[in-house]
Amino acid sequence: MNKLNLDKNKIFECRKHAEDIALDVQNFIDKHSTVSVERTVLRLLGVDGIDDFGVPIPNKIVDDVLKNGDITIGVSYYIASAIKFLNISIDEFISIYKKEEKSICDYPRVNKEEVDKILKPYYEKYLKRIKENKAKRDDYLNRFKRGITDLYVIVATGNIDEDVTQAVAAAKAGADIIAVIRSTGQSLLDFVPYGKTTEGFGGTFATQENFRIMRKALDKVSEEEKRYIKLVNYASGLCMPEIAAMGAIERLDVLLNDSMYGIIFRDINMQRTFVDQYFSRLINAYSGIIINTGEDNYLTTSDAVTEAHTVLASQFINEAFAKKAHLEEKLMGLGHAFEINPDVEDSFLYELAQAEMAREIFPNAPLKYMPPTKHINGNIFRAYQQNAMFNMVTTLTNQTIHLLGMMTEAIHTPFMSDRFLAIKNAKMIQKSMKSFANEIEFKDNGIIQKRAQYVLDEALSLLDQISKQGMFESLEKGVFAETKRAVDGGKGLDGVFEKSKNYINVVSKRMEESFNES
Amino acid sequence: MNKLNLDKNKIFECRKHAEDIALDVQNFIDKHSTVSVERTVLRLLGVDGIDDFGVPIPNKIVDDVLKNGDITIGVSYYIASAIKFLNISIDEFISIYKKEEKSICDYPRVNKEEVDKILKPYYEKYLKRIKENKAKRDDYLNRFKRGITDLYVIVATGNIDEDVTQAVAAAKAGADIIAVIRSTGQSLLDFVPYGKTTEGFGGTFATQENFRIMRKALDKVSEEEKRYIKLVNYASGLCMPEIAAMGAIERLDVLLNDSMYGIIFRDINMQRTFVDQYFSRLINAYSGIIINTGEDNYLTTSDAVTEAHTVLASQFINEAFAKKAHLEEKLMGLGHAFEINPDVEDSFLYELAQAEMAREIFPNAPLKYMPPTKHINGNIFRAYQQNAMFNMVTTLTNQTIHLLGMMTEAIHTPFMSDRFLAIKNAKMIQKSMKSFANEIEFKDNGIIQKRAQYVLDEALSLLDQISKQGMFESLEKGVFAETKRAVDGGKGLDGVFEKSKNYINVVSKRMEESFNES
Amino acid sequence: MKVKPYGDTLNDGKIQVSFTLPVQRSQKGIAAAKELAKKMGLLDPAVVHAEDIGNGFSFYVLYGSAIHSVDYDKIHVEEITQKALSRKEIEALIAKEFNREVVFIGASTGTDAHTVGIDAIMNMKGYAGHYGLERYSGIKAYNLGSQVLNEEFVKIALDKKADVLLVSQTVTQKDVHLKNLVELVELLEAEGLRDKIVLIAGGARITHELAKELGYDAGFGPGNFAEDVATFAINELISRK
Amino acid sequence: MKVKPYGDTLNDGKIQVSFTLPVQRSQKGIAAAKELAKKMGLLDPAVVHAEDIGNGFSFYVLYGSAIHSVDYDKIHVEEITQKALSRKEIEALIAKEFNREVVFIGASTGTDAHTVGIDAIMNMKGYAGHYGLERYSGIKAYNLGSQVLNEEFVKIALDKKADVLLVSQTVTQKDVHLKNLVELVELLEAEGLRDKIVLIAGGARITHELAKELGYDAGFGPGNFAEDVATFAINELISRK
Ligand code: B12
Ligand code: B12
Ligand SMILES: Cc1ncc(COP(=O)(O)O)c(C=O)c1O
Ligand SMILES: Cc1ncc(COP(=O)(O)O)c(C=O)c1O
Repeated sequence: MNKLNLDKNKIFECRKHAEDIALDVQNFIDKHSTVSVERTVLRLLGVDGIDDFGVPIPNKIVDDVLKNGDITIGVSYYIASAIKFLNISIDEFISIYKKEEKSICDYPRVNKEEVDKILKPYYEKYLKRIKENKAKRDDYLNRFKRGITDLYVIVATGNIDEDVTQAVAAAKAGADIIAVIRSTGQSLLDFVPYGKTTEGFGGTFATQENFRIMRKALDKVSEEEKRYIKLVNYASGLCMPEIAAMGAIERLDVLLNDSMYGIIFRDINMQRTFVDQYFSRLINAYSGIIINTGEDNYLTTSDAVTEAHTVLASQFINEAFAKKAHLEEKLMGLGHAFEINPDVEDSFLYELAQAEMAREIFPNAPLKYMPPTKHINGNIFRAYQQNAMFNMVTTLTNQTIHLLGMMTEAIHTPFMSDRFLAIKNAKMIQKSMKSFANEIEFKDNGIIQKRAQYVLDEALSLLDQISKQGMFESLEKGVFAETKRAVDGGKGLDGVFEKSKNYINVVSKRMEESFNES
Repeated sequence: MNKLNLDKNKIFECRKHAEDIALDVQNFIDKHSTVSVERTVLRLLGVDGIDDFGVPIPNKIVDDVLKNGDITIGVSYYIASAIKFLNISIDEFISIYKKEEKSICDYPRVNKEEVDKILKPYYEKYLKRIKENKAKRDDYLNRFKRGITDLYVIVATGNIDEDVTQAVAAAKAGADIIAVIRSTGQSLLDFVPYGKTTEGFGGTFATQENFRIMRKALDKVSEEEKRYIKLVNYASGLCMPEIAAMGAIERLDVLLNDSMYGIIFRDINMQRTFVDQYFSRLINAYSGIIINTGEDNYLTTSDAVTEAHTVLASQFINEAFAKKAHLEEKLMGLGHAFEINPDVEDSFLYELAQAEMAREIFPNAPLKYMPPTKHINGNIFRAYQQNAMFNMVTTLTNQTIHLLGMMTEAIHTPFMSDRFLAIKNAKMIQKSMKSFANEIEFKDNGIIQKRAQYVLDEALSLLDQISKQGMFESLEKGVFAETKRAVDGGKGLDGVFEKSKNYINVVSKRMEESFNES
Repeated sequence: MKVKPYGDTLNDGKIQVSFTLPVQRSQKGIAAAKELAKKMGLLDPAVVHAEDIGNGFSFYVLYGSAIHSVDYDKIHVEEITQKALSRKEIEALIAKEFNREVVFIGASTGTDAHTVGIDAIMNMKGYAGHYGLERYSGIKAYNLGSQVLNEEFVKIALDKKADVLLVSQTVTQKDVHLKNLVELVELLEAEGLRDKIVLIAGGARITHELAKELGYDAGFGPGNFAEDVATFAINELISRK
Repeated sequence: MKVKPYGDTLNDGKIQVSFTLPVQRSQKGIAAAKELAKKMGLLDPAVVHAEDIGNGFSFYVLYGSAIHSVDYDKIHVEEITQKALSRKEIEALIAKEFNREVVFIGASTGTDAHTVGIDAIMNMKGYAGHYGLERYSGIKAYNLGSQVLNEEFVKIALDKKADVLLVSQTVTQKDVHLKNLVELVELLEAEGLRDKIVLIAGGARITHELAKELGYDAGFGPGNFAEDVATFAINELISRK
């Protein structure tokens, strides 16, 4: 498809720059690990639950190693050594460990080869389960056909039971994807809350049990509606890989997973989250979970007309990061958004250009298209119209993951009726304009084509600049979202450490092998 | 402009058929006059006011002639004879006539030549005033520039003072045209109510005084807003030419003026209203008032997908009628509408095709484009979206007179806020999609082009059929709006009469001359 | 069971309100809007939008939590409970119970020019896939169209020996429909016709409840078709025998 | 002067309402919706739309005439009346009244990550054509960004000897903003700082009225810019001298 006359060479150059940028960061990543990476390893070995003080066991163990051992070799050593010495299973070990005062570091340490031999049965069990989940999802997707565009709505009551009620209603009303927004600030917690929760602010805590409850409910409606309802949650934050692991185990289908979002909008330390992101995306790749990236958010702090190119540049970079983590294109849910002020003359044409451009440059990616938010005000009728225009752009450009705008965007997290009306809005556009995309061509060198070409040019020179000065420095300069972040500022830096030469992460090792085999 | 690849020859043939149809009807018209035509003559001679029983003097005189004289020679004779004999002015005569029992037929009758000589000063006075109004309007239009599309809203409170309040608010909010909906059923009255009115149902009575009050208020805002606000009312009905005359005198800018609307939707006798329509449109032509035709209404009783061609056929016929009445193209506000059920797949494409087709076939006509009404329900949010889609079509096809849809269409006549939100809706589309029309081309032989071509073909064969069987018979068969009307059925037939050879209508004579001069 | 409006939590009472005030947009206008919402029983209402709409008027959108609730079990609705028969069933029933054609006369009365509604019920082609009464064997259906004055309507009812009268009213401003509907009842009573015929009203804003109040036997709003009307009318005629 | 909502006639009281009920769409549901509207003081409310929205819930749109009215003259609003000075005027005023830089510290506190609001007030480039405080000569502005815990905020206030504290709160679910705003006041009082500084809150849902209730000196919602805030703060500081 080439409605915009984009210059293939420029697109190629952009990719080239993005790869250089990602490679540079990857070199840093390969040398480091983080506390949450280590906790993730434990989780994929079957370590779960909390102690009497409510501390998650994975945190308890990793903190223990930080205090009494040498984390730079990886937590795998310690758990392997412990169960080898005690000659018991990991479950048995945990039940003792929970109560006892004894440190996990107090057992004679086994050597590198043994670590993997000892732990293999444990992680294989989980990897098997993840593969089964993947198979089950594929089976659903084969049994129930779906359209080009998935309608995506969020639930955010704070109470998982209420969330279920609303998610089911939304699914019945026609939603294809349900996202459970996290409680405000969870992304800053350096642990994952445990168990079912019914209290949250602006969202519901992401816990493995809550994942399970929602997945169960959605599987049920999926069968009823003969439509597989995908479940979304959020990985970005201080626990990226852990949530990726939990999502893999409970069969989430999509995870918001973007270190740059964490850096810019959550002030999370960049070193920490780049390292976390790699392992997190590796797990997503392994479990067939679509990632969603967050460059759309840039336009909430930057102007969508002048900074449009920063979104495209970021998409190229996120694509490159994703490739490094072995994600296939069909799992790359790159983000963009409809955020131009509607008072701007021909703004609709610019939106159309941007969306079509993204579609043509990333033809196989399940693009995540975000609705107008910044320029929505309390006039719910006006908002309903803006959302109709947004829905049109998707219908005209075949976006894949279409987040429905809410008429109450400027007011509150969605009411059930807001969501229902949003779905009806999208469906009316999809049906009444079904063939519109194939019916129209854009004028050569018209406003639309020129706009897309201009944005591509701008993105190219930005990528060029970033590749020259490096990602870390660029973020310090505030290239994205007009937000500056220091290399050693932000949250979570203390959880980053350099790997010693005999460091081992049994899980990532196994996963990387499996990708290199295939 | 040719985005649809329409066959010029077919368009030409349609026009040819329409002319034949109109010519046939015109032959009938030329032989006849009606009570309201005669009353109109009186009004343009300065006869106005009511008697003690509230009967308008024009009605009183014409009824008098019907009873005591020979109406077939025209009322001009009688008024001329009376003032000649009494040697007084028309005003003076009326003040006597109001009280006295004496019939206007009891004066020695002057001859044809004299009639015109006697009445000339009177009608010239009014024709002069009408010309002045025309000049004043032109002056406004030159002083204040306006866009391609005029936004049109209705007021319908029943109370002229309340109407003014709302009209002014609407003008300030951005409306370009204000229509004062008539009280339900006025079109069936065989007289025009007199004076200011503050009570009406579903609308406000069309009276000359109400016209004046609203025109005055709108001239005031026009100056304030530096935008000439056009005033609309409705002529169709049993008093078509009278209202045309009043509109000319009070400087209305647009009149809904369509005999077929009256026949089909008001069950007015076709002979009566065809005759009335001719004189009515002649007056409009003379006063530079745009007519609006009503074929859009067909789609409220017929299906907009299957009967779309009836609208186009009717537009051709109305164009032909208009030409006969000396209306220039720039005064032909032919009607069409956005009435396809939005649940129909690709309905938006069909609407686009229909609107673009009308635009291309009648390039110089100020097309009147009606909003969705039939498929609007009580869901005001849904309605607001449907109206946004309708607004898009106008922006994509440059319609001239754009009637704004109301989100409460299915509920009540517009509230002030409904109107405001409707204007904002249209303005957002106009601005954000400003250049969209020039930016896109329609695929050759795509759904849009094929649809337009199909509708044109259907219209052609319908016109062919009508021209063969004649207009009267066709209406009896119910070709439009699936509504059958008998040639001698409906309201007002008793007001029609055949002219005797020495019939005279001093006003139409003068007007026709002036057109034939130029 | 008590029910309350639902936003995103059971019994949160969330409600959306919008209205215009005859004042300029101002802090005072906003406060007035809030004040009104409180009087309506909304807890801490939020004025989420306030805008001038010209000529000294301003428009407000609010959200708030209603303190009110209704006892759902206590709610009683005047409803036509009998479920509609199919056309075939109705035709069979008529054949069985009457040895003649049942006469239905319908019109959109007064100044009302809306015929789509009454046509939907009566015309051959019907509406939304439901055939109209004209197509029913055993039913003689006269559709007089619109703008039929009550006097005329009653006259024709007498001439044609109507069993059932169908009155459509769409325009409701200034309650014209009420005046007009009541007038018909009075005329029929004057003629001593009222109890001889089944009198049915319908229209976009007509409810069974309202029709009953006005002295009609039944009322039908949107979503009703020929079957519904015929089922009611025929059963009513039978029960009156 | 008594004011009532306006539909198309003065004092017609017309109001639009919409809400969801936790029941299936049915005549009973519609009656319940009407019932609620009546309790809200709407005269003959009309349910103009009723639709199932899945899972046993239904959505209703109503119109009706409110019986309520408000006495417009009696309405009193907590308002910042002094009109805003221009940047130049403010800078002049500071130069005249203070022989030092006035210190403003701002942040989006608690878990709130919304910075656009506070940035609009503080950043150089400002918002909607209004420069932010960073650009004002005579003002030393520290913008701490978002997710700043109250403890940390107070600590920095002490270090930098703040004259004015600017707190932005955007997320209001479950009233997190109230808890968070009150907590700050308590901390400041504990530190004996409260009366030493001018304490100002702002955000999409913050009103001056609310801020006062919570123990702040002022509150600013949408449509306010650096000038408004600076004008208030500087005058407040002067009046306290
Ligand atoms: C079509 C239409 C017209 C057409 C009518 C053509 C015709 N021959 O019918 C035209 C263009 C002529 C027209 C004119 C006017 N209309 Co009109 N019109 C409408 C419209 C768009 C649709 C109505 C319709 O056809 N509905 C479809 C039918 C099938 O639904 P229904 O009538 O409810 O019928 C169903 C049930 O109610 C029931 N039913 C109905 N009647 C009966 C009778 C019996 C016995 C039974 C058992 C059942 C039954 O069965 C039907 C099937 O379920 C509505 C707006 C809307 N979207 O509703 C405005 C509307 C009804 N019109 C309105 C008005 C005011 C007018 C005008 C006065 C001026 C104007 N504003 O346009 C004029 C003059 C009309 C007059 N004097 O009566 C207002 C009425 C406001 C009010 N509540 O009072 C409306 C609501 C539009 C508006 N918001 O202004 N109109
Ligand atoms: C941009 C945005 C974001 C961005 C923020 C980026 C950033 N760095 O700021 C991102 C994408 C990160 C984001 C995330 C979330 N957001 Co957010 N977001 C918005 C959005 C779209 C616009 C807010 C905005 O920038 N307004 C523009 C500014 C200029 O307006 P303002 O803040 O009112 O500021 C003005 C005045 O209030 C005043 N002012 C503001 N602060 C101060 C302070 C002082 C001292 C003074 C004097 C004046 C003042 O001056 C400003 C200029 O006049 C709103 C929806 C909307 N359209 O309003 C949702 C919204 C605020 N977000 C919301 C939520 C819930 C979230 C999330 C929790 C999850 C989610 N649903 O997205 C997350 C996490 C946020 C968190 N933990 O705090 C909700 C809040 C609901 C509620 N009332 O509680 C909203 C309303 C959206 C919604 N309906 O769900 N969000
Ligand atoms: C990429 C990405 N991750 C995460 C989130 C949500 O993060 P949090 O849960 O911190 O609000 C978003 C929301 O916009 C996002 O875009
Ligand atoms: C051509 C035409 N004339 C007149 C009218 C209004 O007629 P009435 O005043 O009888 O409702 C309309 C309304 O749709 C119309 O389309």
